[in-house]
Amino acid sequence: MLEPKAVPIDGMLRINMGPQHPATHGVISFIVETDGEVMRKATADVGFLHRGVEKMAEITSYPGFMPYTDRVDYLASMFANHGYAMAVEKLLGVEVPKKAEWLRVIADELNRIASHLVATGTMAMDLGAFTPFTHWIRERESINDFMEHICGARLTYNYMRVGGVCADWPVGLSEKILVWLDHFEPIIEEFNRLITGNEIFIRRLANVAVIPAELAIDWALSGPNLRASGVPFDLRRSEPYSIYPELQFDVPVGQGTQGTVGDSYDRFWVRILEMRESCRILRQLLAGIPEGDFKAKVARTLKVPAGEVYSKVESARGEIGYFLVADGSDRPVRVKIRTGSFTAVALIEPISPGLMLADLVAVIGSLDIVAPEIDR
Amino acid sequence: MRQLADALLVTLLGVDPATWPYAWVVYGAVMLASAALAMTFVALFAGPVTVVERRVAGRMMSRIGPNRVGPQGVIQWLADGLKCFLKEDLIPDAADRPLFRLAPYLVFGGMFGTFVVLPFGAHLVAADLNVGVLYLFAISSIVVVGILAAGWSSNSKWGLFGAFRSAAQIISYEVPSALSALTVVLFAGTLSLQGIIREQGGMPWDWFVVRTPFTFAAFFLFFTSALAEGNRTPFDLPEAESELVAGYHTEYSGMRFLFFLFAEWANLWIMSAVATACFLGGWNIPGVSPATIDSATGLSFWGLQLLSFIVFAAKTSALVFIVIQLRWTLPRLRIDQLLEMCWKYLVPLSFACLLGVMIWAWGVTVGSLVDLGMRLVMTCVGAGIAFHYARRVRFNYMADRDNYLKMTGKELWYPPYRLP
Amino acid sequence: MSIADILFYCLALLTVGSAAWVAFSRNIVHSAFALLGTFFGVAGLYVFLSADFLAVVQALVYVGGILVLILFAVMLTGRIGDVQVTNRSAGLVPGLLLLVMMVALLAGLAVNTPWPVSVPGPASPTTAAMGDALLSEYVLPFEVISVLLIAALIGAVTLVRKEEDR
Amino acid sequence: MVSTVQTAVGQYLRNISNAVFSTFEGMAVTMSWMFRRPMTIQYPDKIEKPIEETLPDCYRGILEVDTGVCTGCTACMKACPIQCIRIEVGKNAETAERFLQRFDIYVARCMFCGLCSEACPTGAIHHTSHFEIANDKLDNLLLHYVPGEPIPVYKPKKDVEPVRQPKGQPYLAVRALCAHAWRKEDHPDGSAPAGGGPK
Repeated sequence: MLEPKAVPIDGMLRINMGPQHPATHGVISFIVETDGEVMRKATADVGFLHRGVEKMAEITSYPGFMPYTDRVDYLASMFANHGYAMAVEKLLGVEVPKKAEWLRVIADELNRIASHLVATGTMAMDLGAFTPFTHWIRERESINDFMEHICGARLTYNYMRVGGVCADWPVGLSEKILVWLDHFEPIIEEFNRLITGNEIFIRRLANVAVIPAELAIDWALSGPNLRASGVPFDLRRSEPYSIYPELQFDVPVGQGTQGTVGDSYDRFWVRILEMRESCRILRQLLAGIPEGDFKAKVARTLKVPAGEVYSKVESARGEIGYFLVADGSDRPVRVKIRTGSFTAVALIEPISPGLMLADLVAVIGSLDIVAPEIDR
Repeated sequence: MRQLADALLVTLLGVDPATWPYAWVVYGAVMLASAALAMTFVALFAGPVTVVERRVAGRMMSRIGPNRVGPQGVIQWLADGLKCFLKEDLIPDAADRPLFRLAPYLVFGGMFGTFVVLPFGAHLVAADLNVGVLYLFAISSIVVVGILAAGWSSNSKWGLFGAFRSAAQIISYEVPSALSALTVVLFAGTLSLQGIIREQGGMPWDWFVVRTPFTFAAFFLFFTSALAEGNRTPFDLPEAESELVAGYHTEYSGMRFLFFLFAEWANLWIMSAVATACFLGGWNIPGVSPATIDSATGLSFWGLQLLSFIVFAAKTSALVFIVIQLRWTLPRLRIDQLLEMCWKYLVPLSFACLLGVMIWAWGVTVGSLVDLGMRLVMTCVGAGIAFHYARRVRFNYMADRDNYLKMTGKELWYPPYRLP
Repeated sequence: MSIADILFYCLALLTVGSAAWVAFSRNIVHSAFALLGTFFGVAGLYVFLSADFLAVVQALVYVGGILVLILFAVMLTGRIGDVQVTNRSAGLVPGLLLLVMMVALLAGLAVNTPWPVSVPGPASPTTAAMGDALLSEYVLPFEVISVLLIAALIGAVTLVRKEEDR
Repeated sequence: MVSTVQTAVGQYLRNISNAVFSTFEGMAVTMSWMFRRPMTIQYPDKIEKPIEETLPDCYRGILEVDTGVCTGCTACMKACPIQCIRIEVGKNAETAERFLQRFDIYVARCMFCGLCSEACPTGAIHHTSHFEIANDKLDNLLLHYVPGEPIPVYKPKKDVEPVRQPKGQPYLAVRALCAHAWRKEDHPDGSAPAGGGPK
């Protein structure tokens, strides 16, 4: 851990931003060296939220680890569920029923919208606009209600199971979601009128903390942050899993609409566009959910054959991957979780020099960092 | 106030104030009373407006807002104040104690000093200084000193950042705000706020804001700079909660913290009242000229005073609402953008407005055809903006109405006066 | 003693007292803040001379501009707490001697000068007259000073520009 | 040169108009919300019906056990990832009859994941829709589903439907735990609870 110092070092001021600071989105600390308002360096100091999730997997049964994956990224736990379920299924060689795949993707896309709502909303809030945030939280509340009907929980879903999902699709929910989508899509436009097009907002984000494509790839950035840098890399397209090959959707990439490709505004805008794409995907999926089982037949006590597997899904915060080593017993030997926020938070140090103190807040918001996902 | 005191003497005692030997006692009493009245007014404005702001913000965010203390939360502000009174008054160990204690009073004093020249009605003003507008800018500069004292003495880096931001901001924005206020001074030919108001009339086309396109622009420039001077969003960087925790009052608690907030809320009234007085016709009652109020006697005099106060308060409250709405609409600027906006946009534009008004005042006589035509055109422009605004509001409402009904089974319509 | 006299002495006390604080305070930041009282006291004294415009300008320029500038300078100086404010006295006796002589001189002047006492007329606004004077009789000095100030401004901007911008 | 100046002036004017128009649009949006129904509902005293009734059937609230149909298989205990269920099954040496000696759920530790209720073959352990279990004593959150005498375990018989607890009537321990929750039926006039909050 870095030693925060109170006295200025060669004309610079060293400030400890966090771990209790309104802008750091949870318990992360940034050790900021500033020259007045201009930053020389901002170093992320992570680990305040480390709970040893990966170690817990080693003392828990395979199905029993599923609720823990919810806690990896509390804003998008469906993806963590999905990735883990896929990893175990690959080792077991289980064929997931068609219907289960549909339900999984519906839940994924709903969760992607919910997560992007928080990401873009908190970003606006960090820049001082509180109203857009509450409007997004209002819409997210509807998604939470749907999730409650789908799996019985609003935040820690624990929806996916090895071989399928935990419950059948509720009767009448598809219609409800479709009606909500009719309401939500105009609300996106309203949100754009309220904040996205706002000149102050654009000024705060455009050309701020530009991440060029090469830098983003070098630092293994993924998800919307990578796509904002102009790299059309989306696991749903590039290495398709589940039923994504059958779906029609575009992969939005940063265009530099208000400044340079890969600036903070692009990271914001890509997320807004992705929400639209998710709406499109949801409409396709909800048009006809296939009949069949929602869960494949798997043994109650899972004994996973020895082997190694890496499975990854496109989370709202980039690639979330599970590296799983099994030895034939009912517990994994090692689980390593690869998360998007961890690589994103590391990138703050190289891009921070020359930014202003207020920009740091915008950068943290635009990279959409979630503390538990960094520390796990 | 002097006229008011004279009127009181004539009405109640029936003596001539010029010759009566004990007139100064009455004058002194009136001075003290007006100070007390202004203080009470500040308290009675600043308190409830916090509740109003939170309720308005709540509605704009599709929330409810505070509604538990008293019926519909109307005495929430008393509860908040009481809480702050009862809280422990913390002073950080490493703080500069005398300055730390002094700072809130400097901020409050600087704010309260402006109430000396702020008019409330036709003769309801503590002192109608003939340098009123200048006095406003002079006295409010104490606030900067107070904020610097607060930020420096609390020995916190966030506090210091906030203080420096605030000082840089207030000093810079005094330039455009003074320049744009000078446009109306040029028209009125006086620095006294009452004099400026008297030059305008009750009807919208008599107001300075529609006199020329330059004053029209100057109104918005003044309003923007006043927002910045009052540290309101989008210019609230000194206390930017997501960057500086709370800026210069990070380390304050309890009563001292309350003083800062008190000054901030009272400042809402000040900026709106000055804008109203300078640009929006002040207390002028439509159809009643200031001379009529002056010559009125007895009950009709006091009635007209009250009416003028109501007119003034209504206009000011409308501006206060807009300030509140802006706060809940806009994000916050960055410090370099803030200064850029001041020096690259507001200052040149307000200079241009000043120049334009100079030429206009020199070339066009008041009451000529050009003057009246321009007033008519600018009034139509203002009305057109208001109409277009209403249309956009309706558009936003209609975009969601049917979908909302289908989604929830409830009507979307929920009038503002209905309290949830 | 009328109310006006009491007010006058209060203001005088404020001016002199805070000036003394400026001089004797061991903390340079406190000294800077104490200037606030001096400036406002002086502004108040101007009011007694029925120079209302000057009083307000005094407050505007000195408090709003110069004091804040001084505060900026003082606060932005590193390790301001360690600065030794008072110099070591270079000879107590000569200093005392000088002081006594100065006081005697000033007192003598004060006593011997025939102060013309004018009966103060009713306070009249000075703003309009001042504006007229500035733009008619003294328009040349006024403009010359403006040009000087602009030159100073441009000079300051040139001086603080970064190396790479040149 | 002229074109550069033209572009710069154009940009300057564009910046001003962008700022003005985007602020205008934003204000139109916030203003329109002054006429729209707020999403927030004053909880709990302004809700139309008890919140439990509005929750879906699959809602994962506090766990309850219908000991009448519990087979004592301890599948739930094994499925629980955090060991918050404790079951002790005793056996009568003479009659070889098994009975539940202890069935405890430590609600304070439970993370409401639902793995236990999925594992249960008879549906004896299942989630209710109750969730307001705030309590001033941690011990109260340890629920004993076998409060007194041991309960004989349920043996599934063919063609005989087991007698289950009626739906919507949670086990006494759960109800006692949720007794703090403010309920609409206790306040038919819709009045706010005294003291401004749930009692």
